Amino acid sequence: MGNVLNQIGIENYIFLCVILFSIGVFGVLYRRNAIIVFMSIEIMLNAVNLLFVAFSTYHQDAQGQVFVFFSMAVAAAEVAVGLAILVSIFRNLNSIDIDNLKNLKG
Amino acid sequence: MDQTYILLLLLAPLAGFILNVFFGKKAGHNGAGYLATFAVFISFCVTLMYFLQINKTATPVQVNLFEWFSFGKVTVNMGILLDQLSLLWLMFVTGIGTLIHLYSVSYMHDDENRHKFFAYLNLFIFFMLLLVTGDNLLVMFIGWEGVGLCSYLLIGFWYKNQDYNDAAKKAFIMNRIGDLGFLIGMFIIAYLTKTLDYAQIPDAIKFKLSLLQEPQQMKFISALSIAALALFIGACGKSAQIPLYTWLPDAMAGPTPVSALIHAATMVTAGIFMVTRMHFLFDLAPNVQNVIAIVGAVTSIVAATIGLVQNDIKKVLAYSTVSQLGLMFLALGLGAYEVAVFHVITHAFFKACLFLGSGSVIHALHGEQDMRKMGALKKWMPITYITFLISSLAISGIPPFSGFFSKDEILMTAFHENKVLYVIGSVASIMTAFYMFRLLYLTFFKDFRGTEEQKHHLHESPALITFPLIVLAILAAIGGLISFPGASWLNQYLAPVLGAKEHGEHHLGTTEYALMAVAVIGGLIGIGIAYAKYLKKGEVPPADEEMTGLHKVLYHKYYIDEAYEFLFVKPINALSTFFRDTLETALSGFVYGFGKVTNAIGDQGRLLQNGSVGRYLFFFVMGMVAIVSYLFYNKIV
Amino acid sequence: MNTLLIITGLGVLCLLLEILNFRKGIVPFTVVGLLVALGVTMNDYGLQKGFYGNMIVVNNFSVAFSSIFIVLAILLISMSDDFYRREHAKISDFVAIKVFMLAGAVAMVSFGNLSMFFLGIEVLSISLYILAASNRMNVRSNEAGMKYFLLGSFASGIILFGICLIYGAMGTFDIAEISELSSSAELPDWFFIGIVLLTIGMLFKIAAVPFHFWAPDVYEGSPALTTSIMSTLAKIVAIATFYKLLTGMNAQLSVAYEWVLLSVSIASMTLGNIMALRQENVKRMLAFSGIAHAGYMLMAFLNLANSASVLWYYAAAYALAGVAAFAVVLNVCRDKQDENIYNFNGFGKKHPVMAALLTGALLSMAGIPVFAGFFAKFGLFMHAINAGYLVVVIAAVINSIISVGYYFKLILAMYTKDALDPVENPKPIYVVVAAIALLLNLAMGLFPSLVNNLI
Amino acid sequence: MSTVLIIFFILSAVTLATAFLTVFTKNPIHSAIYLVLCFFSVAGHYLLFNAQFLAVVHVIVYSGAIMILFLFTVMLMNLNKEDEVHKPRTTRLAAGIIFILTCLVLLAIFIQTKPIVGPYDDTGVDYQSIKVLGNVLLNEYMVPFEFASVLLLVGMIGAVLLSKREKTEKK
Amino acid sequence: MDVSIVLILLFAGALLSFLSGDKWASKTALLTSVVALGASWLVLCKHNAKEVVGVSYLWSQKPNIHVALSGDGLSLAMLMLTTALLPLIILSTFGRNIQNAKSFYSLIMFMGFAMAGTFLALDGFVYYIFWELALIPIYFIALLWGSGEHKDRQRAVVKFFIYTFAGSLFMLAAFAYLYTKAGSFMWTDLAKLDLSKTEQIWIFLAFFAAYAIKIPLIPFHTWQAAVYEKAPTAGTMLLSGIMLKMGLYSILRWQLPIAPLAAKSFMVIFIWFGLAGVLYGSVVALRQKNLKKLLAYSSLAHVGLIAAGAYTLNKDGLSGAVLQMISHGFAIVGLFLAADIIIDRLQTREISEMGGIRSQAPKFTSMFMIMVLASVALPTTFNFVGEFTVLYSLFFKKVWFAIIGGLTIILGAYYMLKMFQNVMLGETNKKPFRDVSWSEGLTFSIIIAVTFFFGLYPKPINDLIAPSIHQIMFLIHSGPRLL
Repeated sequence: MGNVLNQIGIENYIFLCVILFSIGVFGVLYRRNAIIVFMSIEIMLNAVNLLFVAFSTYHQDAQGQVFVFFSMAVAAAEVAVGLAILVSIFRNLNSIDIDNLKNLKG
Repeated sequence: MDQTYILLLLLAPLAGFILNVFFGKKAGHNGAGYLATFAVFISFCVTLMYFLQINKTATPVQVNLFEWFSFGKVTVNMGILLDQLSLLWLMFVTGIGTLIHLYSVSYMHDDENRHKFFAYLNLFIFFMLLLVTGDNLLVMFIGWEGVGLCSYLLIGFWYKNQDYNDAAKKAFIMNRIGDLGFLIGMFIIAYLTKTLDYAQIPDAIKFKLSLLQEPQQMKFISALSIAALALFIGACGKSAQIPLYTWLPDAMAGPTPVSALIHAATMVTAGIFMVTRMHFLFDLAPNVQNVIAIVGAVTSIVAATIGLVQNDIKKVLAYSTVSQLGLMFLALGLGAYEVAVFHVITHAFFKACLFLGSGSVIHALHGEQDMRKMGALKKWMPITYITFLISSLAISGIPPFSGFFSKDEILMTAFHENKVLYVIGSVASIMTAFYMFRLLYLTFFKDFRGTEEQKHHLHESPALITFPLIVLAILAAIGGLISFPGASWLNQYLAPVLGAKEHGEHHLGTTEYALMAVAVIGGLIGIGIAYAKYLKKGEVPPADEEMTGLHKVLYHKYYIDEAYEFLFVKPINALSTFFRDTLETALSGFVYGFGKVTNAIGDQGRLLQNGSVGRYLFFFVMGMVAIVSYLFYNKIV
Repeated sequence: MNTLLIITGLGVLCLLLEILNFRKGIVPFTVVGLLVALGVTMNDYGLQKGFYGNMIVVNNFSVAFSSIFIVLAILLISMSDDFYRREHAKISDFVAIKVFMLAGAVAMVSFGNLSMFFLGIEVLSISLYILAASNRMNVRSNEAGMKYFLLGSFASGIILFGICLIYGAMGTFDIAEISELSSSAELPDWFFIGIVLLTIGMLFKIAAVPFHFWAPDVYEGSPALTTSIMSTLAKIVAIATFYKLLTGMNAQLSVAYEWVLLSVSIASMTLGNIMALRQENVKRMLAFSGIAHAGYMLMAFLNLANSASVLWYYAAAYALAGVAAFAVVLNVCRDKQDENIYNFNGFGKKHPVMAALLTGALLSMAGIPVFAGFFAKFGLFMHAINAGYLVVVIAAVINSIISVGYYFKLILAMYTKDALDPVENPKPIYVVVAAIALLLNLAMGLFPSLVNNLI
Repeated sequence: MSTVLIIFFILSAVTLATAFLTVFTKNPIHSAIYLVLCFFSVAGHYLLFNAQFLAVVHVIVYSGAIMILFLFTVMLMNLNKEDEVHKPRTTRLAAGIIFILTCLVLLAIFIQTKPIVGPYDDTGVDYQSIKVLGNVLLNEYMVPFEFASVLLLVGMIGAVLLSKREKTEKK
Repeated sequence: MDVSIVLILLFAGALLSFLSGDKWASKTALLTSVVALGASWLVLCKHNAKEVVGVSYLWSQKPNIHVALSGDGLSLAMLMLTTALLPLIILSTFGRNIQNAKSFYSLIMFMGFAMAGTFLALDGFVYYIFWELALIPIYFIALLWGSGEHKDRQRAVVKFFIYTFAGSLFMLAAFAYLYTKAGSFMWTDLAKLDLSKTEQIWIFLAFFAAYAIKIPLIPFHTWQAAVYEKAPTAGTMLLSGIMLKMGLYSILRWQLPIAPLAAKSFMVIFIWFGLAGVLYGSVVALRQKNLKKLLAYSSLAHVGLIAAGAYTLNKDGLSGAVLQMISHGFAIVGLFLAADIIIDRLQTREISEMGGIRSQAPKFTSMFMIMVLASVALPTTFNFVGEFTVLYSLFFKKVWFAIIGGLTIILGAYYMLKMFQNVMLGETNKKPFRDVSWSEGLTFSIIIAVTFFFGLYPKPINDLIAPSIHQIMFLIHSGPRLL
């Protein structure tokens, strides 16, 4: 089958991932809903994962893909913890609007 | 052997001081006084011994006590030099000192702090001895400042009166202005000659001059002239010459014996002593000599004019002292050192006598000093009157009293050197005669103008007071003999110190006799005017507020004090207030300002941290973008 | 190597002890275990070896830093018993999380492969998210956890992106290989972009300006013990890791890059110090102080080659002083609503010893001899001067002056103000911890040669 | 234009579009669904690379686990309404600027980098089959693999610690 | 037996005072400080017997730090000043009611330790440590035992601390720089360094920042008056008697030898700094209403003169500066003691509320008068010797310097006598005034004895410091840097 990248080009993947990453960043900034913000962060991580796989192919090397597993584990753990925090906030404030979190400042 | 005697000479008064400080209070009613007198008397005896010795051998005694300190290339020893000049000074310092101590025993009899008074007097004698006997300028400076200190302590002796304290302070400060000049003078001499010893300075100067070429020689000499001028400023302070004379009249705040001893006979002549000591320096600087002569002449006339109208008995004497000191400086400026010294001695006698006499009067009147409230005292105080009369005649230059000889010599010298100065001096002399007799008439003649209460208590002073008066009156009468025109013992005596005379002795020719006659006539004129005005017409000086015109100006001493106040004291106090209130606050505020600004920035910064995650992320990303694009821009990435 | 195993095992054992209903023994047991780990770690000093396919590399750097981490962890964990007295049922969870966090920290300084680094930093971060939010009935704690989590995972994304690009450039995650490859001429630019993104991520972790915003809020909101961990242990872990990343991968730092670090360093100290001046909450103040110290520590990065010892010394001095200070703060604010400065009023009269300990700690942070903070700061100055960056030294000097302002605010409160509430006896554990930390700090001062020789 | 390229573009378009929609959609449930789509398209990319195992794991972990977690939370909190207030205009503007800036800067950098010349490596050696991955993961990457378990353990403890309701708590 | 024993004794004194409890702290401190004085006397004797009393231990190889203590005349002279003043300062506090006495005396002893260390240290690093250490005790002394409105005191003391700390940090940076050049902190190595002129200028200025604030020279003096006023008198004595000498000593020891070129090119400017201080301090003192502030400004004027002397870079300037440092130390302690006695008895610091004390307390008056006279440098007092030498050195540079510096003898006399008049003289004060107690009298007597003894016979001190001064002169003026 050969290297897919011969037909697509690693640059294109990099561009794709950069844009996807930026959308993630944008989402984090744009939304007040904590859940959506979490999702945006997941988009960022996914963009990187995709790039890992692309580089893995580029180098014809398995390590990149192995790293993606770790990255997924991290994402899962983060989401678990993040949602746990979110739940306790929701219990206290009955809201998950991150703009309401302004008690600490100055 | 010499060392022991010299230590005895010096330390006797110091011991008197220390004993009086610690035990004076317990030493019985008059114990402190007699102790102090005795201490000075010991010094007088030692002085006398050396004086007799030097008259025979004509060799000075020099003793090095110990090395004091060194600076630059100069090492300063605590050295004592007893030569003709210092012994002469010692003679009248200790002699008159003894008398005045004795006088004070009675005079201060009622003061609760007597022992301190005598302690200070002794300390003064000690410093005066040091001033006179030191063999270098720095030891002289110890004495110089020391007598200033004692003067301060004694002027302010009645410390509860803040006016007296002001006067004391003023005396000290004025002296210190002069002392700065003295210091600078010393620095220059030390720098140029690498020594401060009188004995070595002339040789060092000669040696230096021999090494230098013509132009450098001139420079060297002009530097020395500056030194001479600086030293003269010091002398001005101590000897109350223009512009630093105003402290002396105020110094009359002290007890009268102090005025007699310190502010008439001894301390104020320190300036003359110093100039005489350093005569070789002044001889090299004719310009400075001119300055000295002019300052002396002007001081004598200015002080005399002020003295004409003063009503305070001691003030008159004080201005008279300033005036006489001016005459001495006139002589110094003309290079006639021995003449100045002569006048110092005679002046010491008669002025001490006058002051003590006035003290006797004041004592009798329980502290009254205003002549307008005196009169007719000769009835009650004959001895005081007679001694006072003799001294007045002496100061007025009436032969055969001592003042005639000394003053005549000054005027004669002036006549030969500079006619203008002669005229000024003569006028001052006439004025002296006038105000002295004005004083005499107002005090001792006509009717008593004081209260009945005072009149009731009038009495002649006790023997302890009259005895010194009599001794001093005798000295004032015959003191002129030590330098009888044409056959001067004094000039010969001082010759080893002052060197060969360039002026030579005045040959008693027609001119000289004419001058003497003029002087005597002048004195008589002054006395005559006073007689006409105060005895014949019986005038009494007007009350302060009734004075007008020139009289008022003179009475207020040409407003010099006010001018000084306005020119120096006020501005410096204003500056001080400005510094204290404005500049200090501003500087302090400037430093605090840093803190305030930082804190203000901190407060503003807290607004940035508003708690919003969005904002934090925004700055995060902006920071990231900035860093990445900076590196990108630099083609690093 | 064994360090990591022991610590991880210890964490698991903690959880097991809970099951065995042996809660009271958890803290002492952990402390003993950590002491063993410390011994084992220090035993490795001088060793230079990679383990498990070079995943873990033991060298003096890792040993030195691991040791100080363990020491800090011992001190911090020993205060847990009293701190969590109200929720003692969960003590095993808290202790275990801290122990795991320590494992992450050790992994971060001894990684030989970027995957270990990434996992380590995530273990550390996630533990801290949890600990920050652990007082879940408290809105402020929730908020702190949430903020930290959001910003932290954002930064994780960036770090991951950086690692990804490095991998793209090198084709490997192994530090040694990367180091070798990075000196070759044919180097894709991705590598440098990756380094820059990693740098940004790490700057976030050490809370340097402009990535510092989370720190004050999170420090203030978190339970005090967590704050003390963040401001001492977590901070120096991050800085050490950052250092190791840059040196380990043999990144040829350009002048422009150094200027970026320099600017960040100066900005951090200035902003941290100035903002700290006006803080009323002690934890928040120490957060800004921590930002400033991060700025100081960045000075060590200006000449990477030989600054490991200086960095270690500074980090250790700072962290020990921090632990001492926090131990006192924990005691003072034990039953208080917040950590406001007025809680310290009159403390000097109430508890002279503890006040003295806090004073010492603050003086160390301010860089006043004879505390180690002074030697550390001086070492940094010398280092920066050696590197030729006088600007940053002058900035640091000026900042040190500002910093005295707020450190002394606390001291003033202790000694010159009158106490608000009655005297109560201090808990011995806090005194002991503060005293040990300060003594260690002082002891470091006696061996200034550590500044140069340790690593 | 090869088929692969066309597939790539289509997939990319789907990925970006769904990602955008995730961010923009007001209803959280819809966002979640778009996100699932996005994840599927990423999995498509993986398949394009012939990384089947990874693609499967990706779908299982993200779409299966993480998304369920999200949805579950959304449901739990009853958030399936479009009640979110928009951020202020300035904030949204800032977000837009940031987005554009990030994109531009990163893209500019990557465009500016040295282009890759010549064909890509194609060793022909199998590097991404389950067998190879397993080998790498359990030999070389054994320690990180184990360490990842620590990570998950921490996450688990944390989640429990944070959300376990205590007896003393009301409600 | 070397100099370190004195340091150890002082440190032990600090510890013992703390341990001996509030009741015995003052006695312990006095005893240990007297022992330290004895020890430093023995060390001095050894030094005079041509034995080496300096020591140097290697502290750390890399960075190269030695615990090097100097045993030369200059350091020993300053050490003697410190150890001699310390018992006097402690003695002067007897009979005062001091709370938490053990901490108070412990801090005093500790400060003595730190200051002695500063004077002895020959290694720049160790020197800096001592320099900073001296700052902390005085901070607490002034803060905790000071007087006046709480807020004001805190403000003044914190400002003092931050200000002086700020200055010394620049010095620290300079040392760091020097170390990178020399590879050592040893004074001998640093003085040997051949630095370019630009480097020297920067280093000179960095040192200057530390010293100008510590001494203080105007316009860096703003902390001084406030702190002197607020601090307890023992603290003020420590500050004015010893601590500000640290700055002056350091100019001689560190600043001039290390940066001689800069010193030479800036000489005139820095002499003006000093002279400006003389004038400014004197003028401000004239109208001070507060007794302690007045003394503070007098101190400002005096140290200005000393600094000017030091910056003349000639032998007289340096040795005169040392002499005046020592004499000023004694005199100012005496003056502050007098001030303290008055403030203690009358419970006011305002000069306007004083007056009329002389008739109530004759002994005190005499002693105070002598201190005033020493302060205005009357010949035969120690101060005169120093002032004279310094003025001569200034004269040596330029006549104007001497004249302006010499104004101090006029202005000094003016404000001191004015103060004396307003405080002591006049109508008897209505409040009762107890004459000096035995401890106060003893303190005064010792100070007076020292003042007059060295005023008449300064040779021992001159001989002691002459070799050091010579060495420093050599370092400043010799072209190629050798030692």
